[in-house]
Amino acid sequence: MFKKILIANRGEIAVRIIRACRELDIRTVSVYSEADRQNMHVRLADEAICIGPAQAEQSYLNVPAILTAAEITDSEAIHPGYGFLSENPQFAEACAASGIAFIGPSPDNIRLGGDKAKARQVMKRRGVPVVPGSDGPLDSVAAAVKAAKKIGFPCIIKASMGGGGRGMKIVNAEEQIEDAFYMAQREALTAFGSSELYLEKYLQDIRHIEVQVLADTKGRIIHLGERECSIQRRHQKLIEESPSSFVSEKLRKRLGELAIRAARAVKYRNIGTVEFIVTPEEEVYFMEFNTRVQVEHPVTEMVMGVDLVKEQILLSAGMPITAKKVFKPRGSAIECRINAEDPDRFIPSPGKIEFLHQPGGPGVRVDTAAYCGWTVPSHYDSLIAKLITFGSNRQEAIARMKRALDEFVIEGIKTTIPFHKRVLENRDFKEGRINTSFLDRLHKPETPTG
Amino acid sequence: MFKKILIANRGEIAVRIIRACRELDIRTVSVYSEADRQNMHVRLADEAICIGPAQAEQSYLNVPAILTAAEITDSEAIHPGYGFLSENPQFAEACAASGIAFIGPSPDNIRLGGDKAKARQVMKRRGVPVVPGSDGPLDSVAAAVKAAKKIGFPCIIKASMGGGGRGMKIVNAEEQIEDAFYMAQREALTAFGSSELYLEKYLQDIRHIEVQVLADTKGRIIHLGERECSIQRRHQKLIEESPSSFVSEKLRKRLGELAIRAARAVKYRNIGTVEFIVTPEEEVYFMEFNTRVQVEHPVTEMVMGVDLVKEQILLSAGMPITAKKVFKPRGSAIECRINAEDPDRFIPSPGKIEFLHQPGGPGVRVDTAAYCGWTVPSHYDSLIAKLITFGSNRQEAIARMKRALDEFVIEGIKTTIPFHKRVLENRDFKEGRINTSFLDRLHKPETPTG
Amino acid sequence: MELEDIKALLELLKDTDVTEIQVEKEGSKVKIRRGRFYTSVEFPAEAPGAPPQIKHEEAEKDRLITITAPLVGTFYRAPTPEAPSFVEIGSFVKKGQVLCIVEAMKLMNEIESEIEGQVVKVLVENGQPVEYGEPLFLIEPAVQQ
Amino acid sequence: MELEDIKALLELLKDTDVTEIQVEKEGSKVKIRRGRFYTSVEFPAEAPGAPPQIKHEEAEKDRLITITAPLVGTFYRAPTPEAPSFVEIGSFVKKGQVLCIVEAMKLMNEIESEIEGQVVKVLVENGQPVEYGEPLFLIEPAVQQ
Repeated sequence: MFKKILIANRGEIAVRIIRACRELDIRTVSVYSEADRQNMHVRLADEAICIGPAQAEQSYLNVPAILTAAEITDSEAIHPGYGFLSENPQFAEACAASGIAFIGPSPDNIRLGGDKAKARQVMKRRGVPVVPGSDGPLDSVAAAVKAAKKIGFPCIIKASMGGGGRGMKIVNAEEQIEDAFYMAQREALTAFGSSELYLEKYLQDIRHIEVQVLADTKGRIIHLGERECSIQRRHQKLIEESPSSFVSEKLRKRLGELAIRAARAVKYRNIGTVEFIVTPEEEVYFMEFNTRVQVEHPVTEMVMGVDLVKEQILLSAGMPITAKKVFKPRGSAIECRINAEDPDRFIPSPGKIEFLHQPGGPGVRVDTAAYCGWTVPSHYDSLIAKLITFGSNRQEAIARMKRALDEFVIEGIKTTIPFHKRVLENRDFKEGRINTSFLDRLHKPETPTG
Repeated sequence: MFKKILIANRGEIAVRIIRACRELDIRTVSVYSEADRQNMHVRLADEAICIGPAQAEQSYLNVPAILTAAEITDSEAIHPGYGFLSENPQFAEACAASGIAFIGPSPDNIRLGGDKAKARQVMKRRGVPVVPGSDGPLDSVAAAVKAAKKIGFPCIIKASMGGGGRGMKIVNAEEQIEDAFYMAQREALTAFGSSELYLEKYLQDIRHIEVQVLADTKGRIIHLGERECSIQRRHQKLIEESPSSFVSEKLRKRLGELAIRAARAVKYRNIGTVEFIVTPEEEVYFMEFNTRVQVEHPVTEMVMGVDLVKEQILLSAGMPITAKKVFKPRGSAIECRINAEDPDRFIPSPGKIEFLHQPGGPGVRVDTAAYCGWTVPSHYDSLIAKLITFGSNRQEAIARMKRALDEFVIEGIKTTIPFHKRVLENRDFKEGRINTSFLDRLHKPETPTG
Repeated sequence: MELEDIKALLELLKDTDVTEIQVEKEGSKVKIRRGRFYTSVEFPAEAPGAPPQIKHEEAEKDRLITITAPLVGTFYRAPTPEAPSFVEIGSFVKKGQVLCIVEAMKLMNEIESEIEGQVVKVLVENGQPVEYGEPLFLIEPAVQQ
Repeated sequence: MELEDIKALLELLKDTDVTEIQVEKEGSKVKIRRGRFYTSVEFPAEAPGAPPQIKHEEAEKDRLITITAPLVGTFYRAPTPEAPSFVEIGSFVKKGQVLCIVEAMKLMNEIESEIEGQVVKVLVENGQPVEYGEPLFLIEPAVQQ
């Protein structure tokens, strides 16, 4: 096993990884930018090294600085968390070249996860259904028109290397394709450094459901059930659950089988997430493969009684998934992402947390790097806490989330706590009638949502 | 179901009950003394009423004030928590006379729970083994000598109405009995208002293991496994676990059967706890019946995935234990009681909490009424927080407890956190070699405990 | 903030035209107003978000006496619904005179005046629940009481 | 912000027509209004438990320049183990002169002096790891630099 791990991240996920390491008796090294000197991850680690100024490009994305920090601290492995360098295959390769273990899958796994167009092709070939669309990248407007006509409108043009909603254009008719194509190309080039595009059928009223997989170096692959991630604002998840109230036992079995097939198709190793689109008719389409720990991993942990970050570290150290590891689900879990944002317009609200009081009691988990007196810097992601509740069923998990949100006191900055309270009071949400356009409906007052 | 419940308690257990009520959509009324005006339970309740000055006799033990508070707020039920009026049969009767539901068992159940000598007789008659001793109360020194000679030395003379280690005298030979008898009588009269005594064999190297039972008004009784409570200082529990690492499947079955037999013997209704003495040879003896929610109830909740306080409220409202309620244990849980006390000499340390930061992350639960800026009053119990961790096994629960204790920051007062860290580092504790004299051994430096 | 500091602060203000000063330090608060205003010293600062302390009527507290509820119950101004109130605003009361009843556990507890004086204010409506320590009446003590 | 400071502040205002002044210093706040306004002084306590900021050498910071590590790495005072150090205490250095090497990713990064002056202190041992922004040398700038 590793004796010392460097954590190339910040915020709640860095704290999450430190906690796993402490429980595994592994020493930790935190790296930090000048803006994060007072951060919790700096205070909780055994060692901490400043690696650059506030700008992420010069600190948390600074590969030479991070590898040097690992070398001078004799760290045997680097955990990249999520975001930053976690899905950068060059970084994973650079770690290997420096003789440092990268806690994650192989560079090839990461590369395929990032190339949406190629991943589609691989999955389709291996019998994992993908959304009807172009066979591969589109080399011209003509190719886009041809593909669109074949599958029917509306379609969506996407960047092969894309993510987070950028470089996506919906087209409802043939005459819109040319403009959309060139705009998407420009956006994709700017955002992802590649103008490669592909095209898919644009599906509406869908759910975003993902399956957690674990794969060891011996090739054993298991799944740990699904997460419901349909509550999104501009492709950013805000509330996640496990299990999904929509998924029947039959559908769960199919999702699990497809996820394992997808992982096997790419010879996946480590923990990963297979994201699916599920239609109201229970049609399932592969969407993408996430090759890192997810923000929403705690809901799976609560239901399965597993520590995914520990599992990830053990898998990266070459440990097998033992036969003893048969995880049985129990109850229901829900996660609300608490962002330092205005809860109405989602405008970031950095600043000093003047007072903080965390909720507690049965079934309540708080993952945060915030503390009373900490100043949330303006340079990074606005996620400051994840509030997770567990209940014997979905109703109890929701009731608990409501009372925990009521107990949560964060003063000095604005947070999304009031937003979550609104969602939890919504009748459609309570009854499980959700899909990826739920928030659009929520914000239209005329919709009869109780 | 009740629409409004008055909570006749303070501190963490009052907050615990408010949380259960909020999740059940029941309104809450807190009562408080003048010393507790700034308390968390006052802030979290829907209504709060000051019932008297700081002295518990005039506030939290003031039956007319509490019943009047229930009446003027139209509360339908009173939850007594633990301590204070929770084991006072007259209070339960007064509630009934006022038409207010008492959340707990019948006055008769409570009365028997309080009368240790009588409970021994009842249990013995119903086939629940009790520690060898006198058949009933001792009416003279001569009776004590006779009983002691029959069962052999060492013996312990106890107060029938006793508890908490007071009114107990160990005797090693016949000539010690007379002095011990009269001293115990005096202490018992002062502490419990009754000089009645009984005598038992004094057992050493024993474990204190208790079983949680649930009984509905239809007479269905189930048990939710055991709690290991052997880590005690002067009969005060400090660390509790579930399950006990000492208890085999066979012993667990026997403990569960005996607990249900004990509950049936007294026609028990509501939640309750049957406390047993277990010897190294796995001999089991009934010790006492606790007729309220226990401080250590969370370890059972974590392992069983149940909310015991909600179950208690539902049982008190006449709801049956449904067939669906088959609770299956998973993993291991441990609780450390964080007291506002000097960690070496256990001297109370009331005062202002200048800074508070709670631990979080997977498997960590904090039950507390403390907050940053709160002043711990000197009038009441020193328990200010319960830290509970869950793990897939005992080792993980302990590792998690260690890292959570490291994360817990309480400044301004002294707490027992350093004490708990010492215990958790002890090799005997880690390997499960514990009994009720563990702490005496821990504090003797010559003992080889690693 | 010790008395020494307050004294020093008062001294400082003597030769200025400052009419009001507020100092907060380490959880204590001093507020001083000069001229026709009053001086008040508050200890300590509230914990953030803490419920407010029951405030005394600042301006009147020097001369008025507050009669508080000695137990939890229901406040009644008269012995029966039909009877006249024990006291009205302006009533002169003697020490030991009944001011009101607080009903608890079906018992009518007569609340007596601790002092001789004039009823200035009745702070609770007839029939309302009151908690322990809740102010019921303000009484202006008779001179040389 | 002590009484001394408040006094000085009040003194300053005496002969002015300023009606309001606000001064913030090291976490404490003074607000003074004159005439019909009021004066207030606030001392917000620091967040308890916050880790201390890295303190600059107060006494020296006026005249000495600190050379900090521009990247994470290992600090070397000489180009090779056998070679003499680039600079010693007392050395006069020119702007652009190499002071040391910080090795990162097997690359030797020469760290040059930003100013002309005299080396007063070497803050890191040869061969030690340094983090970004870590002070390496104190240099007393040459006059009229």
